[in-house]
Amino acid sequence: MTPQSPVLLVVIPLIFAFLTLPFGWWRKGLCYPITLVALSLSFLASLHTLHTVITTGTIHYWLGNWEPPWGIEYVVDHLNAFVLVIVSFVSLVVAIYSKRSVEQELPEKIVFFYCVFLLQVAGLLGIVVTGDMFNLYVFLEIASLAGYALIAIGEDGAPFASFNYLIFGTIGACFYLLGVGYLYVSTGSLNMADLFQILPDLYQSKVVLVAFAFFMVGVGLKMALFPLHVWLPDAYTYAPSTVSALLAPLMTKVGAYVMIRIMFTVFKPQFCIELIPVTTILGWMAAGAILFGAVMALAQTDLKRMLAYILVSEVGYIALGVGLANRAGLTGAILHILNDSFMMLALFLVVGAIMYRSGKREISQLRYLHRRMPFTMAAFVIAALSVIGIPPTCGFFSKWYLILGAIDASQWAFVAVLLVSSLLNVILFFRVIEHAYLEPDEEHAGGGSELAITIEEAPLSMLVPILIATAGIMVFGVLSGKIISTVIQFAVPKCF
Amino acid sequence: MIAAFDLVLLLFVLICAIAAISVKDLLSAVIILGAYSFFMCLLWAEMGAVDVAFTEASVSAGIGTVLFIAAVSKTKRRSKD
Amino acid sequence: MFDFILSKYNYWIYIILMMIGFYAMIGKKNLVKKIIGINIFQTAIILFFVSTAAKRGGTLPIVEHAHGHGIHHIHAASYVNPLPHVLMLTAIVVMVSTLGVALAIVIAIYRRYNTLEEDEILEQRK
Amino acid sequence: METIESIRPLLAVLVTLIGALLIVFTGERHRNLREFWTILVSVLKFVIVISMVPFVLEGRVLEYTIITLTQGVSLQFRVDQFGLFFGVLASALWIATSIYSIGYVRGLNEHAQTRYFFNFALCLSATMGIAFAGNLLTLFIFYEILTVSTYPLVAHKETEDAIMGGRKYLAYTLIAGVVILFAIIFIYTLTGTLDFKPGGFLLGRGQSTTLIFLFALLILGFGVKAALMPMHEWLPTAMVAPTPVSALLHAVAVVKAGVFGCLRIILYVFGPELLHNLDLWLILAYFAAFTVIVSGMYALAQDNLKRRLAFSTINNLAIIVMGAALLTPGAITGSIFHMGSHGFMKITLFFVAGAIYVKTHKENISELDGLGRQMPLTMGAFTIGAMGVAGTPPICGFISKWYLAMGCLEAKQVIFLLVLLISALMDVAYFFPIIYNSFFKIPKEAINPHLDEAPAMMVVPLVITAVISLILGIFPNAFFHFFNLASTAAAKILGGM
Repeated sequence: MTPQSPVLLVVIPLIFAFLTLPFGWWRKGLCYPITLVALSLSFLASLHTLHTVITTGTIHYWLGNWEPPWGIEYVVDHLNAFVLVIVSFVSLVVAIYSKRSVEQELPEKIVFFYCVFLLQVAGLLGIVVTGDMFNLYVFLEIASLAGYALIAIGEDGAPFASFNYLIFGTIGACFYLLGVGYLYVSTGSLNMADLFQILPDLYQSKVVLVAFAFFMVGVGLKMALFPLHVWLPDAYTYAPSTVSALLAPLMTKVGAYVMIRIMFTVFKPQFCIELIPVTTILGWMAAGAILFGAVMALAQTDLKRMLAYILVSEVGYIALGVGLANRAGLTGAILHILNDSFMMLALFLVVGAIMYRSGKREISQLRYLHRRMPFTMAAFVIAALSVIGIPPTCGFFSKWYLILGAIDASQWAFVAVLLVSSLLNVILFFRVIEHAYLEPDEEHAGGGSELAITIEEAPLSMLVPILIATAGIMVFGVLSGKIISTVIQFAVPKCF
Repeated sequence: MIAAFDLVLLLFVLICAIAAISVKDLLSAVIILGAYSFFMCLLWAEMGAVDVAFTEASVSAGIGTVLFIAAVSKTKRRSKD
Repeated sequence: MFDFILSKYNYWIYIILMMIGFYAMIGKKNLVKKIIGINIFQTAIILFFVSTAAKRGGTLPIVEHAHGHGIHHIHAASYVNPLPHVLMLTAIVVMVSTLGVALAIVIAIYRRYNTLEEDEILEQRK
Repeated sequence: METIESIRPLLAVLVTLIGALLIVFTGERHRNLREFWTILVSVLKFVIVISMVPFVLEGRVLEYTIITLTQGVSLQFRVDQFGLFFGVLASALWIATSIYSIGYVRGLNEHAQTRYFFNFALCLSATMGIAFAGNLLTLFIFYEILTVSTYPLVAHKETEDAIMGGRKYLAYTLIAGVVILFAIIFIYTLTGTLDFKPGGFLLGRGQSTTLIFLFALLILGFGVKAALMPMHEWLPTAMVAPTPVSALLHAVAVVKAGVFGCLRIILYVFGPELLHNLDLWLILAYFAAFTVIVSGMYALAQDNLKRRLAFSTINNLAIIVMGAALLTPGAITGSIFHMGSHGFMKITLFFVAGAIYVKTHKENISELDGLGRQMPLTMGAFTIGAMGVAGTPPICGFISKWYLAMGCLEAKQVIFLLVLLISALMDVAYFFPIIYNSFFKIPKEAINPHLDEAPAMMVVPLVITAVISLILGIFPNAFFHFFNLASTAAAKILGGM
């Protein structure tokens, strides 16, 4: 008997999304608990899925009991089970956080917000769980459409930023769809496992090559891989804080997941490495992303915008790991999907909390913040250290594997990029930390006089998620070896 | 599939597409887009995809045009390009 | 050569349509025009899918007298492939949803900037 | 070599970590309770560390593995003689420093005291981790924690200078961290292991050019904290920190961690045999000797007392590295022992500088005339420390320098003996005027002729450290078997040869 959890974890948020409408119409306050229930159930289902995968191996779930390759199949192996748990957990944490922030920023749109929020999560989970190329497109569009809508309800610049995102996102999705079409024309199948079997005979075919190119461009647009990232900074800067906290950790990571899935389990690694030098190109693009993101982030004065550029650079790390195309590199990439989700989660949650309390997010306006919001700022520091890559936070360990992979592959340029980016991140974050912590005012230099600044910590429903995310950063750092030996080493495609 | 009919329809589709993006009046552009969708679904019906044609006719040419007209009427009709 | 081009005419048209849509999405300044571009782009892809399914002399994929008249010989070759059609039904729905969201965003933009021209909006945001 | 599973090293690290948390949550409102935590934790830690001494002296190794970090490398503590030596040194001096700190911050009514004590505790936790780390990765993890947790201490005053000092410190140490990380990963790809082994584990792995390259990277990386000469610039700048921090930075935690790292690299990663094969030892020794001479000359030129002490520190650290690079039993024993003796002597000197600052707000050497009459205890301690650093018997500095000199002869490198002697002369040259002026010179302006010492919380620690450095000079094995630890460590390293 196959467990039902793979399908449940998508269906639950989907059903609850529509439940929020009537219940929200009746009582606005009900939306929040409904969302929490849905996401908790979904999280439990994903945990169960991961557990089943670890104990019994890959799950094949036939939707409506239609046998693949005719029916849609949900295949959950170690890789997607891992990403599923991340997605469902991060969205649960963001949902807990959302209450106060949404009440403040979007008081009239609460019902709408939670409905679309759940749709978004359902879409993201669906992308990860499915084993069918076209089904993936549908979920990709569900997630993206929800994303456009969520971003558009943000502050002043949001609709326009969201519109730009929509244009680029649609191009990406259309390219992906074209890729599916070309692949279907040449193979007659849409099932990933099936394609994996059929495709090797057709690697010389131009149609397959074109399909692959379309996939890479489409997914690259969705995951905001440099130079296809142009929509990202605006969109994530102007989105409501909760939305950026949901999309920044997840949307790009799910995109990265799709890339890994297509490159290595739909196509064979040999195809991407030997037949056409995709991985090399990807590696260079990623190196560009890392440096470009960091340098652009240096030029920003707005904290949230700076984080958005850092996200561009973080996506580069994952892509670099994939581009290295060896075991250590991929381990690093997959580990970074986890680590970066939590780092970005923590950072964007912190920015949201700061904006909730003070309405400010210019870096120069952060003075005295460590006295007003000591816990929030402590969380920020830990997340920052993790992005920089200071052990024992989790960011260090993904860097460890990435550098290991780069040395294994003798790609010295990439090693240099990884190392230099660490230093750039130091400048980036210590600029903020200096502003928030140090007070070079005369009355403080050596004197004991304390300004009358009272603690105005973020409300508990925001602080707890922040602390959870921060704890995650520390715990995953220490446990990284364990995570790799139980999950990730099986998630890395077999042939490495 | 009748090649001549096919070609004529494709030609219409092409003309409508070009017209839709070059007309300066947005309402006209939207109406032309409706026509484009309609020709498109004729083409599909002729190619054997009757179900797609029906959906296109009702959803895209129908609802889509309505949505467009609603949006245009709430905003501006004139466009600079 | 000419035969080759002619025999694949709907693929050529689909590529031309796609380019028209793409141009409108990127090149046009008016936001509604951009959305029209999206629409054309997506229908072009649907045209491509439908064309892959179509066959000369193929008929609708409905098996006649399937019930009660014994076993018929079903010549798969004489039907058009129904699977792309099914996929495209979903794609059309996705297309219209995108359209809806995009138009809603455009209305929100109009409320804020009182214009639909991209250059004027960028001018105002400075 | 017998290995015992023991949780003690972990406890030694954790106790300060918990202490740090207690300090934060107690906060500014209950100052006495907060300070009580500091003292309690420092004493507890010392007890835990000392309790490991008997096992280690018997030649056993205490080991505790927390978790596997990556294939073949664990987050692992392994306490051997060398590590324990450093651990004992740091934990013993922390008690003195924390008592002194309390006197200092209260005497000056410093701001942000909670942050100060929190970071102090964090630093010590990291130092302990460095001391007991069983492999390079564990060492590196704690090394980086140390870097980051020291930053707020350097920038503590929050003046423009302090912030610049903090930035400079971060820039130097984090760049070094990146270099080290690269080298560590490279070594990992070569060998698949990172566990320290007396006598080194790299022998026979990789090409010699690669190894030379790696050695250079690692020494450059760890050399930043050890303030070897072209990379020393951050140390004098970091003197803007409060004096107990300088004491901690320059006598115990940070710079010693750098030296400790260098020695681990030289003796436990590369090992004497490999260094001999690659002819790297002589280059390193010359490199260090250069620092010894140049830093001594810099020290002579300083008028600010703390800056002069900083250059003296650079000088002594280079001597330690030079000794280790000579790779003879005497030199290694001497250099390890010098880590300890220099720690006690230099912390005394910094304590004195702080006491003078708290009492008189004087920072420059030219202003110290006649101070000996006002603060005889303080200046007496300074005399002991300064003479010790110069290598006068019967203070502990003499013993380490004696062994270092023996080591130079064993290695048949008389030039380094000369370097040692010159540096001793320079020590005398830059310390003696201070001592002479403070006791015998008649001050230009009237000075308080009465006894007027700094608060007891400050004077007691500095007297104690001075006395200990005296006792260690007479009985090198007193208290914690320092000398035995150093000499057995040296024997074990060379036993691998």
